[in-house]
Amino acid sequence: MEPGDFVEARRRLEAKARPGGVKLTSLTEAAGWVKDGDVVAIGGCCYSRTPLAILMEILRQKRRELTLARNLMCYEGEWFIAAKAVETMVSSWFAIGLPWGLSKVFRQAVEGGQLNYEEWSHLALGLRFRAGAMGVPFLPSLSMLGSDLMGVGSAKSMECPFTGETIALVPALFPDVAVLHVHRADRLGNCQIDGYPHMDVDIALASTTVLVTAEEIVSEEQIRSQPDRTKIPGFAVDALVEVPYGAFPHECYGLYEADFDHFDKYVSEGSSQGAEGVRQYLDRYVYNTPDHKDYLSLFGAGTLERKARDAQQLVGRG
Amino acid sequence: MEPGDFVEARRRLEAKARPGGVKLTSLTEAAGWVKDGDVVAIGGCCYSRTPLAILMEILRQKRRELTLARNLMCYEGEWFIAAKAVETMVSSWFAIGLPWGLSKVFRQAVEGGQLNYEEWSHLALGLRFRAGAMGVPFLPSLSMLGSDLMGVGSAKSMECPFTGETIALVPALFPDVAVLHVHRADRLGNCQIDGYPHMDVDIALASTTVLVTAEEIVSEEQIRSQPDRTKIPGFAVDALVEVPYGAFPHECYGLYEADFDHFDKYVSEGSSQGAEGVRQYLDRYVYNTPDHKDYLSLFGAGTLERKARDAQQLVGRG
Amino acid sequence: MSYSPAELLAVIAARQLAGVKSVFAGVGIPLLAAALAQKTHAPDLTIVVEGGSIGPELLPGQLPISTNEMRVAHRARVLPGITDTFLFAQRGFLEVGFVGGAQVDRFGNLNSSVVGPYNHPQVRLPGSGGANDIISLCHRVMVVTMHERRRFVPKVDFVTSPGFLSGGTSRRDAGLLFGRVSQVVTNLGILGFDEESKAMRLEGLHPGVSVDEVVEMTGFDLLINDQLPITDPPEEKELALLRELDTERRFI
Amino acid sequence: MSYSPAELLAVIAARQLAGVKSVFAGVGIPLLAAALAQKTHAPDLTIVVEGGSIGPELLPGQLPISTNEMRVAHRARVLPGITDTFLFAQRGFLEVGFVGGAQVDRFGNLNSSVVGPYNHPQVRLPGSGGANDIISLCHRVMVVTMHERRRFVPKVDFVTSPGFLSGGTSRRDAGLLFGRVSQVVTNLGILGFDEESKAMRLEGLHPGVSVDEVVEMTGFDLLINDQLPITDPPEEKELALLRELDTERRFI
Repeated sequence: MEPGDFVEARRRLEAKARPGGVKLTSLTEAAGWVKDGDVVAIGGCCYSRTPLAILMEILRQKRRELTLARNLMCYEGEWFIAAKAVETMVSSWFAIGLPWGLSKVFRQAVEGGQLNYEEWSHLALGLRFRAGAMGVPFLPSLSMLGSDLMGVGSAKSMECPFTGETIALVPALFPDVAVLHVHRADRLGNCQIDGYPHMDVDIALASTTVLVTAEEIVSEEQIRSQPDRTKIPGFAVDALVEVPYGAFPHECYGLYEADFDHFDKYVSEGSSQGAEGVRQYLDRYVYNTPDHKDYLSLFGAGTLERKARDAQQLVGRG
Repeated sequence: MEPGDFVEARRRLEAKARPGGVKLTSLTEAAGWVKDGDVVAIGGCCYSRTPLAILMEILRQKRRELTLARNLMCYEGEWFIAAKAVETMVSSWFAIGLPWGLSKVFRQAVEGGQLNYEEWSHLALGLRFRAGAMGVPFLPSLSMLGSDLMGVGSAKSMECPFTGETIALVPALFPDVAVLHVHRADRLGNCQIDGYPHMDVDIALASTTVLVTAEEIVSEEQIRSQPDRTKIPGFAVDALVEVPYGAFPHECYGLYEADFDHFDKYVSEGSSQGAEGVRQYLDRYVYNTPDHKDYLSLFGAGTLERKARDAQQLVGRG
Repeated sequence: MSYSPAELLAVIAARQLAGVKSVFAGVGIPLLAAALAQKTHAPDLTIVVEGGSIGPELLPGQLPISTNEMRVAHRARVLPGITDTFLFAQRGFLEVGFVGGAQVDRFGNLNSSVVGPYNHPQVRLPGSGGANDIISLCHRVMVVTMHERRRFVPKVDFVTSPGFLSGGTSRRDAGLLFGRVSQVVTNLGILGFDEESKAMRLEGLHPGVSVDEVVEMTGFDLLINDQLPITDPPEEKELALLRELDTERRFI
Repeated sequence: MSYSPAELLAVIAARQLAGVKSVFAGVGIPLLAAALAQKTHAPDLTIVVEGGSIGPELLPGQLPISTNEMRVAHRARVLPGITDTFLFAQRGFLEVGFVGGAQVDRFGNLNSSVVGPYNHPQVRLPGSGGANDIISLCHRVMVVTMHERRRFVPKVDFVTSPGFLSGGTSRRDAGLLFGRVSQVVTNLGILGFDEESKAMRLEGLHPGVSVDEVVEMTGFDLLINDQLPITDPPEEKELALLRELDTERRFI
């Protein structure tokens, strides 16, 4: 879909007759919604609430030629590069985190011409999702004006008809698929997120198909008892899977902290050796772990529990 | 300020050096921020979370030539008309509520040419506040296109530079003052709202000066223990007053239901006689009640308690 | 079993929601119709109300009288802001909307703003509220109204809520790419619009109503279908469900 | 008392926040500087972090390493969405921002995207993140960076974050009506910009640093003020507060 094509985006939404009922399914079936060549938007931010479980399942299903869109990419981006599953990335930042420096895999892919990288400012990418969520072709902003970022994507500028000033117009991004990880949802897909919401709500509303993993499926009664905590309405969700620790070793606000020891290991044993190192990591952690429980067992129950305690302490419930 | 003048709006915000510390003050001092001729935006919606206590104080201070902006106006609009305090109203709807029919006071004021009434669609007015909150001159929408509402306000239309389609551009509204009633706030003005948030957050962020009444001032610790419930950051608030039942006899989600018996009385004894009837009501309920406690005593403690019980029942905590 | 005109309206409107998954409903008859549909022909129906309530359940005997009050939030699943609620419709999530108005014309345009000129009206009405947005943004919109000659006018004094504007492609030409007024449900019959001209057309009659009666109560030349099926009268079950909800018979 | 270059940067940056009420800070030195300012010269300072955290408190010894993690939300007062957090800056609520970059040029433009051409870079860097937004939207922005010749280039390869563009009124002409790069704080001194030409100008030196040294480490012709005050060295109290926060000396 062309950037900003709100007409086509809405037609797709109207045509798919999104189900109104129960959305519960398996990780395998949920990931099955993703087709080769799709634009996939990823929720969370950097190593927070990354929907790793479903991203791994997409890798297991060997999708190709994807476009990935995420505001700050962490090492899941390296996975898709190493797996040759991604053609284009749309983001404002790509690394693993300050202590781990530049991403070797990312550098090699872009510098070697194997990956198209479309860079936006953080706000501009957020506004692209928000424009999509609002069903409009663009949103106005001052972000990116004057910078070379105006030239590498599809942003335009115009003279404001009210003030005569120059304004940037950031085109809506309507992903084919959104993958999100949330704290809890009822079986109809009404989702609650604790802590910082990142850009998940806009991503969900902007996308044609929405796949959600939740730490916990709760009763409809529970959602109804605190409706002002519900962030994503069920009518925006296509598939829902209960996946405890579905973002691990990335963090989930209040539930578990990121496992930085594992990050160290991932970098030293994997990605510091480039794509081949990442592929070896994927063999062990993704392709040879048929489901998320097998994957988690590689970390050990002690680690999971420790990270849960750390999280409770950080949010003042320890 | 001209519609959409984001430059002037931002300059005013930068110039006023909003205080960073404690915002607590009295109703009298808070209302003192309002000057004759100001554009005042009112939070809540219809008879929900209307900041009646501070609106009454503005009336007591005899402000003149105000412009009032509110998405759905209820009978507080009649008060300002009857008090000859308002010159222009910006809204999408004006009545008291279905059972009470058209507002006689409103009809006479508009039909007699004493009140300028600028009508917007409900969404369009919401987008005007949101554009203001975002610091941009306008937001695009499909709302109002083709209708005669395009001709009565300052909306424009344009050809979308991405799709070639016709798009309505709704100009930002930057009120001079926002008056809002919330459930709780800490002394720095970090505000939490339960239940439906209406348009309060956008109104707060769009306005140059923000006056808040809260049912309860709570500790900073309490706000920090649930930061994901905080809707308005303290840096957007100028004055804060603790006013229990500050919206009564309008409702406050979960805390008290609207007192429809009083609405009946207000209409039959007051507004059904037109502006003069409303003035008599104001004499009794506003001008002769120096503070909000005196005002509440006119309703009787039994009523307040009953309405609190009704509210708890309705939100499932009864 | 006897029934009031309002009950007839609610029952007929509810039946039009068969299989529908989301409805944007105002208080009064529309909300009753949606609740009835949920219990009969549309079990997966999500009700959305403009005050910011998704999936509420009506409390029997305590029906809301505004779209912004706790009674309309009772047992809701989501309570979004008002602007966000309308944006769900703009994005395309909401299938059917309900609107009404003081005047409706032969192209389905509605007026709830002014009788007479905007700046010097003979009657200032409450205004659009969400009506303009609902008719512009939902997939399809049903006008639900009493059928009166003073209401069914050749041309509305003011287009608060755009139907097919001046007919033909004029709605599309104004930039309203989505949605349309699909039906006008009245206490006399069911009306639609001619595919080409977009002029209003009588398409069905309620029991005991004649074509002449409809023509008499309509202030403009109405197209009339060759086939005019007679509506099945409200069933006992439908009426019972309605009356269980509106125990005070506030709206029906 | 001895101190590291990073400690010097943090202390000097913190002092520039005297009396400031809100700061948009990234992790590392900027967040440490903001926290230090809060405890010394700016008691009413509200810290805002782009991951969506307003008013957090740093946990000694557990400093965040990304702007989006629980450590940066610790004891926050508000946790808004990321887009909304940047919009606070666009509206004008946030006074001072901090940015850095792999390259900075004589007009204060920053590059954190690519060394070499965008489509065939010699080095692909992480990219803007929020840097472009912060420099475009806050009232004034401080560049905090180590002073190295390879970093201080005549013209950045790519303008990720716009300083004064090509100088003069070019920033304003591009539509950036608000904000400006007010200062460049390095481990060698404090730099500003000429009011007219907007070219970078040395305005102060840190203890023990010579003008020649600054010129040597700068890859372009630097304007040099007649008066070059010498920075007061970091005080014991400032260093102690910093080291209490970063007990592991991860950033300092």
